[in-house]
Amino acid sequence: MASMAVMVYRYFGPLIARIPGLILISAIVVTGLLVWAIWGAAGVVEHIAANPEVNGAARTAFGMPLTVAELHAGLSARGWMLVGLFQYLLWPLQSELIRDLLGLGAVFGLFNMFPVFAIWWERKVAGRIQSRMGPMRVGGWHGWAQSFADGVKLVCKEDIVPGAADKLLFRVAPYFAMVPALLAFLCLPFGTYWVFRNIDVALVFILAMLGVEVVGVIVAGWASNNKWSVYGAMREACQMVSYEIPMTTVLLVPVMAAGTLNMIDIGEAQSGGWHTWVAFSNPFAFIAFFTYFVASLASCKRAPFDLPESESELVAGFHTEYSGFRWALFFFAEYAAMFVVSGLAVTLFLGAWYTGLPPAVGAWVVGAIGDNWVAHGINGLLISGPVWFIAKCIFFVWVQIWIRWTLPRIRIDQVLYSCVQVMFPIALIALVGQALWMLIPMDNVVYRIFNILLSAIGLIVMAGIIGIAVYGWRHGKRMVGYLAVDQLPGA
Amino acid sequence: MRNIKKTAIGLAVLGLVLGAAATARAHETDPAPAATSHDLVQRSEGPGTLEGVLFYVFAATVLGSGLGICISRNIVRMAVYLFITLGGVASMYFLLMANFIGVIQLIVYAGGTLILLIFGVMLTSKSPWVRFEVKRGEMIAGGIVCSVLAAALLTVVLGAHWPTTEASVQGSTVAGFGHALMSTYLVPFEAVSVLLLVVMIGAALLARQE
Amino acid sequence: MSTYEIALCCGVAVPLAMFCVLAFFGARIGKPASGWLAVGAVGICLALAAYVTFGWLGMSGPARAELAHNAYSFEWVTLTVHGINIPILFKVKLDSLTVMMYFMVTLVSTCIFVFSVGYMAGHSDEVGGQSKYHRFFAYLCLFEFSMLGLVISSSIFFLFVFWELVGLCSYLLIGFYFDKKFASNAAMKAFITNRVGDFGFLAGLMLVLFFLHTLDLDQAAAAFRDQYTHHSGLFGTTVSLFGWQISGITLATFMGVCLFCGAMGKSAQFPLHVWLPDAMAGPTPVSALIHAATMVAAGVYLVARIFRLLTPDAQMFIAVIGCITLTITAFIAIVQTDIKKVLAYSTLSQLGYMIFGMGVGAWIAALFHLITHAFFKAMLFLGSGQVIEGCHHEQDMRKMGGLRHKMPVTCWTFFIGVLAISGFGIPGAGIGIGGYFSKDEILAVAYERAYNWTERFSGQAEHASAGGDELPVRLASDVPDSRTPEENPIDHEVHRDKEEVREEIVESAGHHSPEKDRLAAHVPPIKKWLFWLPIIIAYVTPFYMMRAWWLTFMGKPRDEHVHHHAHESALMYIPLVVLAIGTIVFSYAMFRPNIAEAGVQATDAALVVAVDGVEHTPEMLSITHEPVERSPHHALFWIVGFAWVLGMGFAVLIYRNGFALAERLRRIWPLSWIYVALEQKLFFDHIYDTVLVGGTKWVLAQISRIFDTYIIDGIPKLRGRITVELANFSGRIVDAGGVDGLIDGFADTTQAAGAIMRQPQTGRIRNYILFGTAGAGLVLIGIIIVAYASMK
Amino acid sequence: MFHIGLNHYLVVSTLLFVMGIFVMVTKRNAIGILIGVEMVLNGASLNLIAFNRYVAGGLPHMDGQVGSLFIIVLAAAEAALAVAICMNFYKNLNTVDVDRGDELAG
Repeated sequence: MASMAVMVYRYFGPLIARIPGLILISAIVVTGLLVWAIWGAAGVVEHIAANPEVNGAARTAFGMPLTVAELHAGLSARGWMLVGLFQYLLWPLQSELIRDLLGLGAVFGLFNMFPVFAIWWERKVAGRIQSRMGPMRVGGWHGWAQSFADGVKLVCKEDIVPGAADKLLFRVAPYFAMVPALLAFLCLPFGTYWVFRNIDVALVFILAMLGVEVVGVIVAGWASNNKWSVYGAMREACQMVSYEIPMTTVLLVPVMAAGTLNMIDIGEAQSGGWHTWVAFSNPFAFIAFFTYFVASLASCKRAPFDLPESESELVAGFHTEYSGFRWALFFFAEYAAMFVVSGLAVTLFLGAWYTGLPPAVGAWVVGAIGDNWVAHGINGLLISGPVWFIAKCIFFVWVQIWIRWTLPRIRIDQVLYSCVQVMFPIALIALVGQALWMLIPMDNVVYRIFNILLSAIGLIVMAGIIGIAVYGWRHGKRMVGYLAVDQLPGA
Repeated sequence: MRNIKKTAIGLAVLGLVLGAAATARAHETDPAPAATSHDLVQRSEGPGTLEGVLFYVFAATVLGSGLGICISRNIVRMAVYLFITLGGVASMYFLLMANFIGVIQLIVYAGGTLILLIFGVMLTSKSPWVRFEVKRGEMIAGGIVCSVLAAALLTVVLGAHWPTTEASVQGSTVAGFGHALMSTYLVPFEAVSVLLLVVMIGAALLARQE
Repeated sequence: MSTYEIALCCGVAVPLAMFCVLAFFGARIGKPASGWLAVGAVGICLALAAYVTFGWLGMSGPARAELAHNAYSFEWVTLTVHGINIPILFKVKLDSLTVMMYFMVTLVSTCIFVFSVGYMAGHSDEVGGQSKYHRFFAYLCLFEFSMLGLVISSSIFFLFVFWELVGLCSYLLIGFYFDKKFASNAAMKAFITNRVGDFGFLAGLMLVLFFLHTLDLDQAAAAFRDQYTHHSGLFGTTVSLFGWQISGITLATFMGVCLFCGAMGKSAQFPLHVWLPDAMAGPTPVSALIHAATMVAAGVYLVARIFRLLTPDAQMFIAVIGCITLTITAFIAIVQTDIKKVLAYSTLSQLGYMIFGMGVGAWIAALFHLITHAFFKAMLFLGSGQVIEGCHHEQDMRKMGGLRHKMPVTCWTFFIGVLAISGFGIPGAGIGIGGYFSKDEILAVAYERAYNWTERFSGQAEHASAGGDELPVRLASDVPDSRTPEENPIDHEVHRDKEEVREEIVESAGHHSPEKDRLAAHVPPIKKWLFWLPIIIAYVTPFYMMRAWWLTFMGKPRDEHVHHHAHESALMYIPLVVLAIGTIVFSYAMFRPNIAEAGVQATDAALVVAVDGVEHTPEMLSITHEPVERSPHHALFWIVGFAWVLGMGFAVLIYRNGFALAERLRRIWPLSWIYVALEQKLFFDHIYDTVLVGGTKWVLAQISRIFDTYIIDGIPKLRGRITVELANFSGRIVDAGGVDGLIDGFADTTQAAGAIMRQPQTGRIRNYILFGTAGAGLVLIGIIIVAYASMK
Repeated sequence: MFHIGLNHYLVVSTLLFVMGIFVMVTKRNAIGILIGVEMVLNGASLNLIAFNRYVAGGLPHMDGQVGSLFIIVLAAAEAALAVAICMNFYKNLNTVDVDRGDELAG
């Protein structure tokens, strides 16, 4: 026993000594995910919020007044008590501080887990596009643990700081890149009741965080005291500063449509089925959506706008000199930013956390099953919920990946040209058009016609994507084989 | 010296993280229609302690990074400290229930102006570490003058009796802001927009390559 | 804001916008284009004016009054005089007079703009290789803007502002050929002369502001009436000046005269009339638009607006001034050989008629004459411009003659103008044009005032003077009802409808009523010569106009060269035709009745009387079926009825073949002297030059001479003497050593001081900031110390 | 101790302001001076916001906030121009050391 302890200490001690951060993170992650699992189960939060006795005291899953008494009231009002477990799990939640910490942990957990997933996912997608399999080994099924393995490797790597670098800034820069992305997560709503901080200027706050993230990159590029890095940093600087303009301008379209900067309200405004989504409400919003998506590609420096880290010209650009954990932080930031911009696209344009189904379906379900927690759970799963939000975000992240592995990189002058002379005018047109469009009354014929037309298009697109996906799923292997046979050189 | 910088950085990062949490408490707005000004008020009778703690944290952030700016000789480091200062000030805005201003401060100052500054540094520095030493005498003179000024100002500030009144209603400041901008301050608003255009053209004119 | 006000304001704004466009981009827009742009702008004005006018004509009395009553007023700024807040309201003056003036101005100026496109086309307007063409139209647009603003402004303040603006435009346009000396001189002369008048106007403005506590015309009139009734305010005060006690009524008279001074300057009345003939140095369209049709008439318009602030003495003053002006200028016009000068003097004479009409209380007639005169005088000027343009800038009538073949349209439109100004008409049938109605109506009123006055107001004058503080009737053609002065005349108007007004006019004209009897106490009959001088001029006017026309167009060409080149262009004679139509038909049917209708309310005067020269309903002056006995001529049938025949006939007799006969007449003894006197414009310019300019120069010269001799020269002399004395006294003690030492000491000190002083001037911005901060800190500390010390 | 009043914020903004002046005075780099200016501006606008919250009484009085918004906007404009000027300075003198631009020295 003792020798085993000694052995454990001897072998794992250095590891532990080097990676306390990882342990902390994983602890928080596990806790947060656990809480999410419990709370997400069967949409208990929706259930409580919809419950007359509590009458709306429970606003958000985290951070808001939600006493155990209320929970008891809510649960027992339905004669539904998982005696013990729920109480003991919910007991600490009466302290706001603990609730905040849990919420923070959960968000932080998502913030950490998502890149781990997304990197693996990107590698798989890239493999598919290049007709390979991608990572297959680690962890068995399709190498799902690949990213975890990478993470461990990165953490264990030596943390190199070049001699000529500005050491302080070099060390600090990755945090500057990562912290804003995390902060953006804090205001990102996953559902009507699923937001850590529901502030009135959430949208602008998230935009600000996406903008601030650049500082980290620039400082990193500068501090590594390496020409290529500086080039990357400068490209990043001008690209970000210029692409924020069309992005923000375009985001004003849904803001005008909903009349608020509060993400929750904007999302709620689109609760009435897919035809009430902003992107389908009028042609200008439709344009605006695509404009925003391109701008968001640029703002989280994904291809074809990934000039700051273009491998072929400047060796990995601003993070040439980085390695190990700090390098990983940059990637955490980048993938988190991808998620955030997709989340913005989803929340503002494509009916936030709502499935396309009109709410009548949910009402029908409740009517059919009866007003109990099962019904509410199913209702939540059918109509709205964090699951759908995350699914949509992942879809858009997948589109970003797809674009990255499809399109070639463009030159810096083309980047700026396309920003200033193409996207900014389009953004302005969309803005003014939306402003004019809002003069048309909702029941006007023109309005209806465009709405129906666009939502039909949207429906067709969604159905097509799903159909293609299903087809690909069913014929996946054969396609790969087929491609491999014909397309590979020397065939 | 080095310790001061380290503390500054540490405080700064901490401050930024908690700055988000400090968009806390008082001024969350309600998604649900059940939200009335009643429970806004009820929630907004502030948690004094937390606000106090956060204030001190942010004050430490701002002043520490400001000190960093004063001390450091490397221009880029100064820019980074300035970044932290801006973040801290923005967090103070959040504490002061000026969400919108805080966010604007972040997006315009930290996201725009500061990057512009660093950009300028990168374009105008020959050697990686540009540092022009000033004479000790100047340092001392500046220090004396500034401390005298600070003493005087603080005397005034702490000596004066401000007619303070607590904020009555606290909620979303955005709507009121828009109204103020579009009604009372319309003319300055337009003037500023024109000025921005002028500045854009002027800057392009000044910085263009012959 | 009703659509009419909006339309009027737009009509004012459009030329301003066009002025900006032309001022900034005119040079780029180019030569013909900018002119046509201006024409377009003024065309828009005309369209708006037509919209307003015809809408207005279609409205009934109450509707008009309602509209005027609900006029939108915008408080521009609030003055505080003696703690009383006096808001200066910007408000569109909405009554028939404004509408008519507006329409007239826009119509005339449209014609003139079109004309001037053609006129300026042939001009070499290059100065230093830079074209002034666009500038000309820019000025014209500016003038259009200011004139229309003048017409619609209902506050004396804005009236004054636009007043100055039109003065400025006149200055700019007179001096349009500023590269020629005489033009710039004329411009300066006009401007300075106007300054004299405007100073008076400003003084009057101050008096109004000070005593009546308002600048709005209607409120001012109401306040005036009120103070008169209660012997308060203006009428209550007595100013003691060098021991003289100046009573309130005298102050009121002074106020009226001061306000009239503005009119005196702008519409060139007797003492200040000298600028107008020189103003002909400007381009002819300018003379037509500004110095004949609109701006100079603005003086009359001003008098019409301030009519309710006048006292009998002030009115008499106005009448006298007008009478003198119309007399002397008409005589001067006889001997002029420059065609534009003739027209200029005839303009002066006609303006004199208008002012005179205002003076004798012929409010309606004067304004009516203003309108008709605007039409035919603009036409005459344009005709002369056509002639001048055709004859290659030859203005001397001695070189013209026989142009009727070369420019027929011009010839006959000019002739229509001549007929109009000389009051052509058949008195029996009551058919006539222009002056036949307007001028003769003025004369008729003068006749009433001179002879029939006591008959019209028979009886209890002395009783009236006893109860003089009661409210007199405001207008011979007004309903004699018992109105309280406090209530606003406007909302009194609301209840009255046009037909009523007419009936009242009909029934109350020329009959007795107690108000009129009291009125007789205030307004005495005028002197006989005030009536007879205009009558004589009514004979002189046709003479010189016919002379001008005949010498220009009839007879044999006197200068082959000029005659050979003469031509006329459609662009320039189409406006002439339009104005001719305006002269013959347009004016009477529309303008006269509406002006009368405006007069009912606008002459609501407390002290003076406005007489409707025609004792019948307004529309009876329209061309169609006019009962004879109703025309103004029934009294003057033999007096002026055939003036035009005699005058024109006489002119034809004398000038039928050129100047030959005139030359011979001129040598006869008394005529020769008169001729010289008249040719020298009665020596006004000489007198002004000698007395005013020379006197000023002399005084200044004396002062500067004294200053020079006794101060500039005196000090050095004194110092020199002292120095010499000292040197003699101290001998060689304070010699080289002392002096040199002193000099060196100075030098060293300076150098050392400089060396010290230049230390802070490091040229480093940081140090400057440091010094600034230190200064701020020190000041702050000082403040704190003082504060704490005071707290102790 | 933990109850925060107006004075706390005023002290912070004052110190920030003074630090800004110190930076302006003691940095020879043009951009450094610009940074000092930004600090001064921040101090001022923090002052405005604090007064808006504690003296004007928060909502619905927006004067202080609007003022500081204008400060931010103008600061952005000023920074843009200043950087442009720095580049010209650099183009002319091949340095951004403001002490080299002392042609005005007496």
